[in-house]
Amino acid sequence: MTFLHVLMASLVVSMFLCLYRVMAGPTPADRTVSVDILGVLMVGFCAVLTAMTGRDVYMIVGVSWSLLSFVATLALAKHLEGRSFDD
Amino acid sequence: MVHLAPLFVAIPLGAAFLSLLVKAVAPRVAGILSVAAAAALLFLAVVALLGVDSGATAAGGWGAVSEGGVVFLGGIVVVLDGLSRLFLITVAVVASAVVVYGVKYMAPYTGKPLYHSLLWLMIAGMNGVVISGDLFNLYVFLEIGGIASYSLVAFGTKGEEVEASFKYLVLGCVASAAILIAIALTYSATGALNMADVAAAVAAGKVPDAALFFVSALFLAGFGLKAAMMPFHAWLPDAHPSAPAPISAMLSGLLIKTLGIYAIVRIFFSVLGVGWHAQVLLLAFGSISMVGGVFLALGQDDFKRLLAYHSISQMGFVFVALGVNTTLGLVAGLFHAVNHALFKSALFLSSGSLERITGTRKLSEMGGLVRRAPMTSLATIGAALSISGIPPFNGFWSKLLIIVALVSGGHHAVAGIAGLTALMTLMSFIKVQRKALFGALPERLAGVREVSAVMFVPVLALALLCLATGILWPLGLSDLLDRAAAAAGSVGDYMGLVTGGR
Amino acid sequence: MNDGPGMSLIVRMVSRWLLGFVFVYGLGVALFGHLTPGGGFVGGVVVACALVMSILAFGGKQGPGAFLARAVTTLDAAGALMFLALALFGYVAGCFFTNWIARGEPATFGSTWFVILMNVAILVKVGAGAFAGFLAIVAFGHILDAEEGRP
Amino acid sequence: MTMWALLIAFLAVGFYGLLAKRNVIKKILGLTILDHAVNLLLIMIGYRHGGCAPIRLPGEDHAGFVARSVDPIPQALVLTSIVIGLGITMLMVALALRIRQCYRTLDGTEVNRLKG
Amino acid sequence: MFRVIATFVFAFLVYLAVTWSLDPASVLIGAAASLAAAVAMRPLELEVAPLLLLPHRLLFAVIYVPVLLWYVIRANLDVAYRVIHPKLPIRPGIVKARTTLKTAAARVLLANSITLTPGTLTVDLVGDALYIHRIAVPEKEPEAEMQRSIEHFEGFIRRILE
Amino acid sequence: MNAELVLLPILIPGVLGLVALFLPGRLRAVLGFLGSLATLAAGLALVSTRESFHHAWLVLGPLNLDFSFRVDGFTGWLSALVGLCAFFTALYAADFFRGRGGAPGRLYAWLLIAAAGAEGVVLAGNLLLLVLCWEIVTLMLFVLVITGSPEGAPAAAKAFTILGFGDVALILGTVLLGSRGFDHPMDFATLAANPLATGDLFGVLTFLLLFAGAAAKAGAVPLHTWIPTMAGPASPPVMAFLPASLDKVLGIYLLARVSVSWVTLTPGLQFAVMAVGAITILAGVLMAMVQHDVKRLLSFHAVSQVGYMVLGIGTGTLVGVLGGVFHMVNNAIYKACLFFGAGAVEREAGTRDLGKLGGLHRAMPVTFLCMFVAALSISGVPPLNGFVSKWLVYQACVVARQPLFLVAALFGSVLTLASFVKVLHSMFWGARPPALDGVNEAGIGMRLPMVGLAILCVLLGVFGGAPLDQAIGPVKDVPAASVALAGGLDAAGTFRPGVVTILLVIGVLAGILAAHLGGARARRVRSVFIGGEPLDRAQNRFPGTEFYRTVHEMPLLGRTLDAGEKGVFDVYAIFGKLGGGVIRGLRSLHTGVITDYLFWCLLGLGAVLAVFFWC
Amino acid sequence: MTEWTFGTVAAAVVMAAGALFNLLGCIGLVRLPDVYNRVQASTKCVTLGTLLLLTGVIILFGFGSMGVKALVCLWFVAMTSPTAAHAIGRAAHRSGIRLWEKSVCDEYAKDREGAVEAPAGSPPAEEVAR
Ligand code: NA
Ligand code: NA
Repeated sequence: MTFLHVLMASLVVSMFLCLYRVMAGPTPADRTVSVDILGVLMVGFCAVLTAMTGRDVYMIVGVSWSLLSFVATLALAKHLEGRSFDD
Repeated sequence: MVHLAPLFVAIPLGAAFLSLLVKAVAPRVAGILSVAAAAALLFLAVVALLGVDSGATAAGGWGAVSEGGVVFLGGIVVVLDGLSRLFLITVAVVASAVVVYGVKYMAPYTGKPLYHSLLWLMIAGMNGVVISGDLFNLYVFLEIGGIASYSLVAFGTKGEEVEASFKYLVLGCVASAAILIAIALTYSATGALNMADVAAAVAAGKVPDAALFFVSALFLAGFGLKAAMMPFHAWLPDAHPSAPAPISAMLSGLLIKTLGIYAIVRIFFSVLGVGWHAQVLLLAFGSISMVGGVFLALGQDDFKRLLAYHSISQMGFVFVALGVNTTLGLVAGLFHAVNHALFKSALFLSSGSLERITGTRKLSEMGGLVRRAPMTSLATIGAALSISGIPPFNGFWSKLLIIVALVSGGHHAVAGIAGLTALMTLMSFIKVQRKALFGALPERLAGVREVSAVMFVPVLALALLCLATGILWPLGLSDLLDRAAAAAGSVGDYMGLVTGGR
Repeated sequence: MNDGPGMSLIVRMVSRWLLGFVFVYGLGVALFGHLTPGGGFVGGVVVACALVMSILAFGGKQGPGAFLARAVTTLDAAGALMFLALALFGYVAGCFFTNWIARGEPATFGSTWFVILMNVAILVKVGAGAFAGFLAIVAFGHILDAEEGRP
Repeated sequence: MTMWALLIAFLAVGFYGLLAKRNVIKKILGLTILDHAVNLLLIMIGYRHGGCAPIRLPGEDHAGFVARSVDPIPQALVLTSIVIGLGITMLMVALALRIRQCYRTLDGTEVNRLKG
Repeated sequence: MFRVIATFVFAFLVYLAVTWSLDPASVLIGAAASLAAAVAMRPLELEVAPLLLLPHRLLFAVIYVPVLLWYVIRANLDVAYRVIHPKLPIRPGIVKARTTLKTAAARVLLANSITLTPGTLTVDLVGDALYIHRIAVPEKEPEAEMQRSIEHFEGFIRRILE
Repeated sequence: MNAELVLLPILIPGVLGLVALFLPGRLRAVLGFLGSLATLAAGLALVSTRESFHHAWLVLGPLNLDFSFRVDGFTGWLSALVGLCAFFTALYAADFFRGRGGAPGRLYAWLLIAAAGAEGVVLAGNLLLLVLCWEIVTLMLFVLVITGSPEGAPAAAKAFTILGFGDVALILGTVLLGSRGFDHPMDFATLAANPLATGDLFGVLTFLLLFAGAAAKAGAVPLHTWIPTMAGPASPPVMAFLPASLDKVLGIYLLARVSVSWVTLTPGLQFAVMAVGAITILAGVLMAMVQHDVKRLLSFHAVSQVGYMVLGIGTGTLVGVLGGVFHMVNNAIYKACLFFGAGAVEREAGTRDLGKLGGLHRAMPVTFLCMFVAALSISGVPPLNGFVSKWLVYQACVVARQPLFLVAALFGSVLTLASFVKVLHSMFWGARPPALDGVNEAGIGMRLPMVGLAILCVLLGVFGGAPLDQAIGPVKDVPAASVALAGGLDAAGTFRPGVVTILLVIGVLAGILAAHLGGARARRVRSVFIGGEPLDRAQNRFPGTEFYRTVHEMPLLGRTLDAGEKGVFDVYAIFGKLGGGVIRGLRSLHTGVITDYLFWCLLGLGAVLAVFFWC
Repeated sequence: MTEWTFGTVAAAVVMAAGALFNLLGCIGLVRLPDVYNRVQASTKCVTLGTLLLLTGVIILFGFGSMGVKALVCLWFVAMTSPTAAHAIGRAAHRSGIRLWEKSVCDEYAKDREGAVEAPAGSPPAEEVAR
């Protein structure tokens, strides 16, 4: 049980909190926020993994993930507004 | 020859992507391109058929590095033997007819390049399954063929078509999941994905019975679904009629065989071995498929749906033949699979022609078409006689062989069921002929005219092939079948073939 | 208060700032696929993401996403064909799918051009393919509709 | 062991979603979860406790790498399987949206024009 | 033209950062790709990029980062306090503020800076009006208080992007 | 003689038929005529030979299909008979369809191919080959009827279905018979050398399947219903050629082969076969009694006559087999003649309804005479051929000690006679309806076959022993059948056709003389007046059908026959209803809901796993 | 991080702070009453937390291959996260999600009342999201 493991555990707890909000809602916007936050948390998770293993794999994953998460959030937001994606 | 085997996948893939590429330039070129690719594929298949060398090759030179006893992710192991040869030629022949037919049939559709592309992607998937020498590539090609076919079923984008595609997709995914789990467990149990190595491990008794049983069960259910075995069949009568006619012909004629029957034969006969359980299941589910399919077909008024249910029934014949687990049964099953490819694709194509000229798929709204569309009707009759098992058409021989195999295997009751099913198939196709081709011509159809030659010639050719393979099959076809059955039925040969080719 | 096509000014501005870099990033990931994780597939997804972002932010009528949407199937096919051609060139070295360009030292960039080219092909293929998938899903009635249909 | 339990749970949840949910989208989600369960299985098969990712670092010797890394084959399989799953999911969602357009519902039980 | 060059420079930097390789082949490819990207981005009118190539603006940009960070951390602590306080002492609401910044890019940077600062969220930016959701709207003259905190950012942003 | 000659009767019509398919109508007729003549010639050339042609073709596991054709005295004659039927039919059809735009469809081509198939069945030396040719005949029947007229489609479908059932049964039986592990298991020689014992279930099942195949083809109850249904839409040449004559020949030929040489029947099975025969006799003839349509009536008689053949073969005695087989030959002759006659009348008079016909014996004397001879023959009146074969069957019943079946056969014969009295009366005697005033004799092409067949009826009756000796003996592979027939048989009595004929001729001559002497020819013809108005001749008529109104009024029998007329006992209809229920049930399972389908898959997977782990 | 040098300690402190902020942000996500407040708390806290974690990586590995990548990542997150938060908040407001009932003011709604909006015909957002 190293320091990084503790960090990781705390991130996992954070993720579960997010998941709670995803489940609980109550509005679609709430779920969207939670999903967005989950994405950012994943980037943090990647950072911890990088620190843990020393491999740059996880940094690339992190960048890609943040990009994906951003795009997903934009899409959800647009959907939330009731507009079609290519509007 | 063996090292050319990857071309069986490369040519269709090239055609698939080129036809998308030419879309921007000239959409019409897609059809010409398709025909050219079909010709090339047919030529290649004939060359493969004439060549007798069997063997394996690893596509991808960076693969198959063995260091320290660990074999690294090799290239794609490609195997060409009697069994794959049989299916390759079948695919090539039927696909050629379908492609030529499609040139005219698809003319009113927009998005033709997409159609050609998906069609060739499907062919690539099928050929890939047939030549692939390891389980995972088999799975990948299965999915490629699957995805192409799901899309093609929904090609018309009408409600029913999308519904059919969705059902097909969901059930197909469940089957794929089962297959993938089975592959994973196989790898876990044997440490190999290469089918020859898996076979060696199984033959050496390295795999515990429970694992073998579980894997077999999953493979049987998964590929059974792909081949529309009866409790897993429900997608087929929706999916096959919903696609455009050339695609229906491909789906019913080829896809369920290459993705289902071929895989079952390869995995159970060449790799895992057909145990008592698999035998019982094949016989039981095959019987259910035969009877259930044909009963449901008898109740249909929609021509294409009727044909689709018959596919289930005919696949039942193949299953029971395989369930006998003798060389004769294997020959009979393979023969029937090939025959079904010929006559069912012909039937689906002619159903498309009839739909095109009459504007309906309902048999009750047709009639007397033999006088209005003689060529299409002739082809329909030929193929119908073949599926009904009337000599000298090929369907008669394969059904006879299946019954002989069943009887000589001691499965008299199943033989009886097969006979009954053959009779009911006959009844069903008598109905088709009586309602659509003969009888009185409805007034609505007074102005109906024969389709263009581009559409009836391929169908007629397929029907003639049904007759020719029926009459001439001792003159070489039986040899082809024997070689296919020998290749499939011998685990040791397959192992030697592949490991020798490395 | 809906200011023009696409999303809000903030989103559009930020997307504008990010787009080009994301493309380049995707390419970098793809090119070094044989040395680092990622490769053509990840790079392709990144590029597709950028295109999707463009469509979301600027709408379906302007921006690089809209521009490429018209050529997406062609690009998709081109990527696949490039891959296939590379594989077919394997016959130069005697066998399908063989590295027909000399192999080099491990862990240096220019050592396996074959793999790099493969990765580029995959990048194009996956980028265009994933983007086409997005278009097929979200713009079913808008962009691709004109391409399909019944008689 | 926990991972295996998770795997079973995923399978169960996936099947539950697929079978019990009427909404087409939820069915798709169930299927996706099922797919991920299978991917997880693939990973589990190749997993070696304490193993590292099967990526060879510059200058690493082969034998050491083999000894350290997890089995690469399942990982390759998972990658491929994920790609395939992605394509399938995309197709499925496109179909579901089209179904909604045509049937004015996402309730799977009402999508039954083809029967008999 | 200058815009293209600027975009190219930034793209190329990103490429080099990601690949972290000075292999000539890689650099060549990266340069070509960056150029292609820059040309392709031309219609997007990245007016920001050329500005950032000017040394003094870049300097302010670099200084701006820790300043912003300081604000962010300070506000974060405030939000954290409100979040974990059992009584949840919040007083939310959307207030309006006006910015004196002229260019769209500058306004967007301002909006994002505000958003990044916890407790405030730019819901929309319309013309020179910023609609800001605050987790704790002050009881007295909320507009003016907001306006004041905006002005801190505006000073930097004007020097960077205007 | 060359062994390849055996193939001639098959190849000639087969090849010419295929050629004729692609020829224009008139040439097709010519080819049909010449081809059938050549077939007849080839068949006749074979009558005195014993050759066999053998070409190994296909060996696959236990399946062994040799091209083996063989001819012995019996099959040579049968081959000639097939050729004769084809020739007469072609001749008749040419005249029958004259002035009606020619024969419908490609009748002559199909006719020739059917003849080739029939020749193949008759000459085959391998059971599988027999089955193959057998199916071709079935197919040709279907094609002939469905292309004959638009109304023919349902009848063709029904016929094909029932015959298809028979064919499937036959194939199954064949495969079972051949699955006993012998070398060349389907060769006649192997089969005859290793007769199947029917003591166990396998044997019984095999025999029943083969029997069902033969019975469906021949039209024995309950698989007969396709024949009457077909009688309406099928043209007389087609009816005469296939259902009335050739199909019987093939079915009974096979039945004889099966039950005489390949299978040893237990007494129980023999009884069952005889029972089928007896029931067929009675059911057929009773149903025939109540018919008004002459073709339909004849078709029920065609069924009834099968009963004699089945009964005779079922006795298992040599005399019975001979009788059955001889009856099969005779039936082909007189039944074809009857259908030709009925067709001629239909063509000339424009109706088949017995109630609307009458008094045509002057207008169509040749037709009348031929039908008269054939009717007497079918009724078993000596010295015609029908009597000879029936007599043998009666004897067989006596030998087999089955008095009940004997009574049934005799009763059937009496009813047949009664029925034909009605037919002849309704068509040729009595008052002629005014609508038929302009009726003329049929053309020469139609008369010739009738006359030829009628002459054959007489010849085969008068010289009954000769054909038995020549042709029918070898069926049992007994070289000297005539010896057996002349007294070697343990028959209850012997029949000397020559003696009987002489006696009968003397009797008839005496009768004619007496009639002349008694002034029977003097008949008064006058108009009838009722209430001052001359009564229409049509109303004054007393059609023959009236005689049998009374049959309907019998309590049990009448209702049963009515029900039969409505198709209550039609297996085709019964199974159609049953199948409809099953189909509806299965279709209702396909709800179209994906969840249900997923559950099926899960159930299927569960079943698979259960089999693997718990079986 | 086996050796406790200045760098590693600094990195550890920064990363710990990051993780803590992440946690706090997520607690806010759960506790706060309406979507706008949740965006507030969570986006900001979690973004900062993640930035800190990435900073920790940079400190740990220096300005090399890894550090630069972390920097790129950091830049990405810093750009996208507030934008995403803004997009969600704006969309939520436009889709008609009310502020918490104890909110004190809503200038945005006031200003938007006159503006032309066409929410009619928009697909039911609930259907897909649930
Ligand atoms: Na009709
Ligand atoms: Na009809």
